[in-house]
Amino acid sequence: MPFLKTSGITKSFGPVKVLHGIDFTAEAGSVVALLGENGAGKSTFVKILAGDHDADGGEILIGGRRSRFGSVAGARAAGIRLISQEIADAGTMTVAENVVLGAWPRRLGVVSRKETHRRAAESLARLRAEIPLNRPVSRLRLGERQIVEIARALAGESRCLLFDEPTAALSDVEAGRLFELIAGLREAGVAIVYITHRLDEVFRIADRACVLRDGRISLDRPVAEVTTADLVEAMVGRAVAARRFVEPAGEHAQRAEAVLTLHEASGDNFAGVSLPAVPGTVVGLYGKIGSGVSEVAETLFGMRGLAAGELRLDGRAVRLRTPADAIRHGIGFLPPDRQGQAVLPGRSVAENLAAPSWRRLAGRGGLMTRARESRAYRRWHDALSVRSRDDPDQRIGTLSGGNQQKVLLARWLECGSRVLVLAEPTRGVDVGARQEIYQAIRRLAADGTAVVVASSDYEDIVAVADQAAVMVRGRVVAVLDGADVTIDRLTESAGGALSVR
Amino acid sequence: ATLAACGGGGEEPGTTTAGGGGARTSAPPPVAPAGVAKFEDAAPGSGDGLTIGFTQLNLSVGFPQDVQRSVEEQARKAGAKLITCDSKADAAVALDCAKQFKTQGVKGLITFQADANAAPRICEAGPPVPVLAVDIEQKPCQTTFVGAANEYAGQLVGYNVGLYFAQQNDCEYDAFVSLESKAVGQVNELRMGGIRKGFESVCGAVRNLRTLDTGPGGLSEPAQRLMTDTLTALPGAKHVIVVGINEDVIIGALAAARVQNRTDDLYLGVQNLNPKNCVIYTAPHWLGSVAYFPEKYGQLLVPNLIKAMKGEKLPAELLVPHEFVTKETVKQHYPAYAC
Amino acid sequence: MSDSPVSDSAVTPGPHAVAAGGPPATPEPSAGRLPALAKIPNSAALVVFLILEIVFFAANSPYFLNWDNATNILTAISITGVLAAGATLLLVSGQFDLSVGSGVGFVGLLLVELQPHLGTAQAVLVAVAGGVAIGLLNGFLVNVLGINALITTLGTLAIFRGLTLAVGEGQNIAVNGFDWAIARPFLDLPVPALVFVAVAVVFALIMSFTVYGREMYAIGANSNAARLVGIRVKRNLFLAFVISGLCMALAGLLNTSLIGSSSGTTGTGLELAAVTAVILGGTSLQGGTGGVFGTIIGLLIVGVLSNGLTLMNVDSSWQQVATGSLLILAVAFDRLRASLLSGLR
Amino acid sequence: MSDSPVSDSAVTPGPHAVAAGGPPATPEPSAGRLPALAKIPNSAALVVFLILEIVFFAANSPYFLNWDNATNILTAISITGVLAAGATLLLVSGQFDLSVGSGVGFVGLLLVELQPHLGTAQAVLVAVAGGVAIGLLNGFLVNVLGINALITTLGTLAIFRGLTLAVGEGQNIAVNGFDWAIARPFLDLPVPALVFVAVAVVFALIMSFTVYGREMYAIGANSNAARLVGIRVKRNLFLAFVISGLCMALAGLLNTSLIGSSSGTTGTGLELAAVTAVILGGTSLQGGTGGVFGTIIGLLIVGVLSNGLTLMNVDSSWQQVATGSLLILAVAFDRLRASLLSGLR
Ligand SMILES: Nc1ncnc2c1ncn2[C@@H]1O[C@H](COP(=O)(O)OP(=O)(O)OP(=O)(O)O)[C@@H](O)[C@H]1O
Ligand SMILES: Nc1ncnc2c1ncn2[C@@H]1O[C@H](COP(=O)(O)OP(=O)(O)OP(=O)(O)O)[C@@H](O)[C@H]1O
Ligand SMILES: [Mg+2]
Ligand SMILES: [Mg+2]
Repeated sequence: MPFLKTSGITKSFGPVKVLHGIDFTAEAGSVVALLGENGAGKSTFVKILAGDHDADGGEILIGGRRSRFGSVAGARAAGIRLISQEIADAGTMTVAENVVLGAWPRRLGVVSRKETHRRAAESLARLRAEIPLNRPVSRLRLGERQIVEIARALAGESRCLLFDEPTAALSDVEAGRLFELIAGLREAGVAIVYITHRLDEVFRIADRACVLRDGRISLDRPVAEVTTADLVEAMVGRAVAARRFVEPAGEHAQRAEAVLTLHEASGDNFAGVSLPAVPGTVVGLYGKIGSGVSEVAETLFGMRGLAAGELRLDGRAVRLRTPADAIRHGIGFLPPDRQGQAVLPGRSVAENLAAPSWRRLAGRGGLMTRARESRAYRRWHDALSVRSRDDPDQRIGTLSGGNQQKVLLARWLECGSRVLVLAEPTRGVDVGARQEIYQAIRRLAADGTAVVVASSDYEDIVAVADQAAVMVRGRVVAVLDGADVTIDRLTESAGGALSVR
Repeated sequence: ATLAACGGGGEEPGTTTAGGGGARTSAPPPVAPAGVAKFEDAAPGSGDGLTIGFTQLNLSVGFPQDVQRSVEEQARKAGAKLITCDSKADAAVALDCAKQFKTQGVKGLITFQADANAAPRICEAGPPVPVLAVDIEQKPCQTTFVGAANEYAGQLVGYNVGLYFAQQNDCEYDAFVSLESKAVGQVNELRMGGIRKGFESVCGAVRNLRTLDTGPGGLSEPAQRLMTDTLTALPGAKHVIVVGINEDVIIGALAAARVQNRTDDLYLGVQNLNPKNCVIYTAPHWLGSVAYFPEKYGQLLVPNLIKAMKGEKLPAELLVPHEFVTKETVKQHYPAYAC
Repeated sequence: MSDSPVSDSAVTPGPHAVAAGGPPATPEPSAGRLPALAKIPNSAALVVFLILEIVFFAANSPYFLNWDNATNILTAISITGVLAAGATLLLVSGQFDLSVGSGVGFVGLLLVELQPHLGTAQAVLVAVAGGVAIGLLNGFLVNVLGINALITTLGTLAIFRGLTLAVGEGQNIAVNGFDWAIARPFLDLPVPALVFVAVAVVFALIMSFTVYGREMYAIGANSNAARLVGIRVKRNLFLAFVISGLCMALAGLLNTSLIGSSSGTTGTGLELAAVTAVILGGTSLQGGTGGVFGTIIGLLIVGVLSNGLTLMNVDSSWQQVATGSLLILAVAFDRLRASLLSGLR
Repeated sequence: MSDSPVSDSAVTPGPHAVAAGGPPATPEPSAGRLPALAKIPNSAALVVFLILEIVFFAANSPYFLNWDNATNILTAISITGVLAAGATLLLVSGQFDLSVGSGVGFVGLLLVELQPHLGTAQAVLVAVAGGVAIGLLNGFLVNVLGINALITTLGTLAIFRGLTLAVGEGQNIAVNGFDWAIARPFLDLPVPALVFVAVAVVFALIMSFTVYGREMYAIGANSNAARLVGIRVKRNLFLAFVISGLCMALAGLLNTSLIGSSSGTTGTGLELAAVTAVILGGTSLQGGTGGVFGTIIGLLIVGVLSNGLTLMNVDSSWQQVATGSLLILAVAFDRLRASLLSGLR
């Protein structure tokens, strides 16, 4: 008997029906990959399983017994744990406490600090993560927070783990460790549901693949019987494949002068880095998480100062004191942490998109109308295939993660920056949309924008970069050009081939 | 000594030189201003068909509450309709009250409102009807001022306290603690300044004055806290004069002394007298309280307002007969007193 | 560089195929399909509540429903209203200003103290400068020194109340020849009501239609993200505190002119009245939502209640009980609407 | 490809080439390198500030530094302190309770009104029940009906103040045979001070060492996360409001016994005093941080100041100015420490 079985689960948000009757099973000791486009309803479905949302109809059977949670506590009591897509941790509390959050070890009714630390250390050790136990999680980087979230799900008795895009913010090494852990859990008889947009991961860890499309299951087969193409087809209803969007270098790129250059720059977590952003080209900055890639990106945007070296704008040394400075100089930045650094929650999609362009959109009168924002939104809604109600007033929080990412990218497209620094531009974006984003990046370059893509996902680099710098522990260790920008060369330079992706 | 002071002519009080500290037991008692009125019940039926508007000072304090109940009772007796509005010691609210009375077409007003300088605007906003001002002047529209002679009442307290010290202790004392309420503004100044004036007329300039602000209207808890600290700063002091703007602050001061076991050291001169506040009257050195008789204000206000509404001319002032009441005399004024 | 599919890896369809590919895979309906109900603004429930209140008082007091009384209500809320407009702007960006009440007192004091010596125009200038100075001080402490706005403005609340009391010695001081606020230039509405309406309109426009207004919402929603889209967070907040200072100045002048005097306690408690109206009007303490329209409704709900109960001759203690209950009821009513609609959004 | 910075393609954009190499960067400090300074708890700056204050007053008043005066200070902060303990618990979970001041008045009124009829023990029971009832009401409105805590407790603040005034008719009502709070059973400390110390210890223990306490921090840090790990957010918050009600009851009994009477205005403004101490002590309005220790320091900073200035016979208006300035100064001092340390963490 499967550990968990659902039949006919339906769910609507207002007039929008998101799930149209989901029949799904998760067996103990097996990994099901749950796939689907952005907005397909994956997160909604696992949230229902975890008791976070209440389904409108259908039933959930746990071990054959009917249960209707509607409360997180109920689902947890049944041994179900969700590692949610958006990080949900207690920022002011320590790593150790976050790992045992909600399940504090107690002796005589008193929380035992020693035991808390022991359990936290144990859980983190299973992920082979080295994170200081006493640090408040708000001071960790995103990936580390994600690991703490996973460690929390491991602490205590769990019989079913629901992973919602756990690797989106993880480095390859960390992802590798997670996969080992998942394999171990599977051996131990845990039922695992795994949501991802990285199809290679499916073949690496999953036993079964299940695809959601338009709120229905469009494919449910053992992984051994399917190919990537099958999955993609089931997800988007047509064939899409990874490809390189870069032409051999054209005249344009060769002649252009760099607009923004890092010259022998050292700063937080990096040293001696030189990097040009040239109109018409896309420079990739590849490095595993923690390699200093994001610090370099942040430096380009004025979020960090330089300890040595300089930042040149149009050949002249400049000091960017704030992001506002950078924007004034025509630099745009898509930050890696969507919730923390980019989204304006509670505000409409149109406002979220128009934010850095407000002054321009307002024009000389200084008056900012909703209509202008809506027009800006409509310009990009279709271009980036944002899957939403197509209502500029919709709150951004009600969009799926991947679609939020598209709106945030569009924010900088609308802004029309000369230099665009994109950190992890496809984090959480589905296969189809990924290609759309790559295309948009190339189109942007073709229009003369200088683009820097700072990413820990080599697919981003391979797809769009004319030239790529590889960083390891704060230093640029390799520069690849043109046809050399391949998966193998990137991973090799970054410190050993990884077969993961 | 029985020190009731009602009449008596003589020179202006408080004008004596505030010099050394010598006792002047011969100093004349303060003179009651002219216009002291008699309390009388409203004639039944006299107010039939009349509507009276009453702007209150602040109903979260006992004194106005007593006034209100007395006015309500008298209005009932007279058969007049009474509409009340609590200004909560805020001139802006009093202004709103006046406007609402105008809207409701009242035919006579009783205004108990703290800000004398705001009175012109409040008068202007209200209906053009007879106005009785309670305790605080409401120029230019007041028909008659009714109520306390605040400064005189203060002087009575100060004079009698001074007299006590002159007779018992040759005007020797350790400190003069004045529990005030700055928030009440003018009335605070009149009452507490009056006390000082009266005291100085007997014992000369006040020494070691400690002014403590006890919050809006004078509250027990701040008085208690501040008095605790003040007593600490007066170690070993055996003669601490404590005068307060109302009974609440005296209760607070007594609570502070009680905790430090120094109730004996406080010599109390109190504004207002409510026979229920036994803590004060059973204190070892309650020198006396000046009575305002708020529970009888209605007997001045209602009958006279009705007269004015009917076109009778009233005197410019109808003053409450203040009395300095002591243990010996209290039963005369308050037969129900049982402390 | 064009979109042409030159590539070095296995490429199936061209990029155009991706962009144009297939029918849009959207389970979502178009905007038109949203029921009208869901489009009702957030403050609708409060408006309904206000109307119920008005109906109730109209039925219970013959004096309630007339123009005179309406002007009374408007005038009564006008001073709190001017402050509440500034408070709304601050609160949508996640900030507070509790010093407004003592600011009003301080401005009033400056005016009444200086007017006899400097003349009206100059005294007004200094008084306005006083209000702005409080705003500048708050802005400086919060944005430059980085002190929490609550502590800062609790601090300046105490400081300026203390100064007002110390300098004015607790006295009521009258002002002469400063009675512009009691004029009724238009529709029989007194100046304060007109000023309030004007201020409300200006703030509503600023908050809805200027970049600055948008930026304040963004800051309230996520100040970190706001910084990263180039918004000068501190500068904007600084300005908002100064604007709040201007509101104090305006409210202080209105109040002094309306009352004809000022004292040490003038303005006490206005900060709470203003914040109450703002929150009642639906602006959240966390920032990022709300607006001046809601605040006006909030002001009216409280103002109408207090007016109506006084007309009904309800004792002030019971008025307090009623006001407290109504505050809760109004928000409960709004919650009810929200939960009824939650299925629709 | 090696680490060589030589580009082998024609695309090399000259001097702007992406360059590799340079000295190896060793930016990450090891955990062991964190200086001891960074281990200082957050409240350290406030403690230093408090010490400076004590030194100042010790130098300026001969009466300041003695045990008697210390007991005065402790007694003076004890009633606010009991309320502040409850407020700390609520605030770490991101909630407020502004009704505590009128709760104290209401409890006091129940006691003094009922004691002559029911006897002391029964009256105390009813009074405590009254405080708990306020807590239950607040908890119900906030957690079951989902009304914002600020509005709810502003509402109950008004309701219970109004009830207290209406029932007590604004009179100061004395209570006899209820003077346990003036005893000094231990170390010459009066009962309120001892009660406050006990309450503070209990709250510190609850907040640091019980599951409930940790859950409250988690709720304040991120209530959504707390819910997702199975914490019964509403139940916990409900309980905290009830605890706050118990604190009102205790503070009300202490106050009545200490003063020997109760009146309609008893407890006015205590809510603000309590919240000020909590915030000054470093508990953030957003929740998730802070604690009772900080609150005690906050209470002492304000309490010592008021005591010291009174001993120095400073006029109360100037006391207000000094208190406001000190509040700001204390937090500025703490910010200074934070920014000095930020480089070290
Ligand atoms: N709280 C909400 N209110 C309204 N609509 C919502 C809400 N949450 C999700 N939706 C809508 O439900 C749909 C499914 O969202 P969901 O988050 O489940 O997608 P997903 O498959 O997880 O996508 P992604 O891969 O981008 O994370 C989307 O159209 C989204 O806009
Ligand atoms: N404010 C901080 N205080 C203490 N430690 C920090 C702080 N910020 C980052 N760290 C630690 O420094 C290490 C490096 O983090 P950092 O953010 O620099 O990584 P990164 O190179 O930017 O990674 P990514 O590319 O994923 O952004 C991590 O172990 C992190 O926990
Ligand atoms: Mg999702
Ligand atoms: Mg980083």
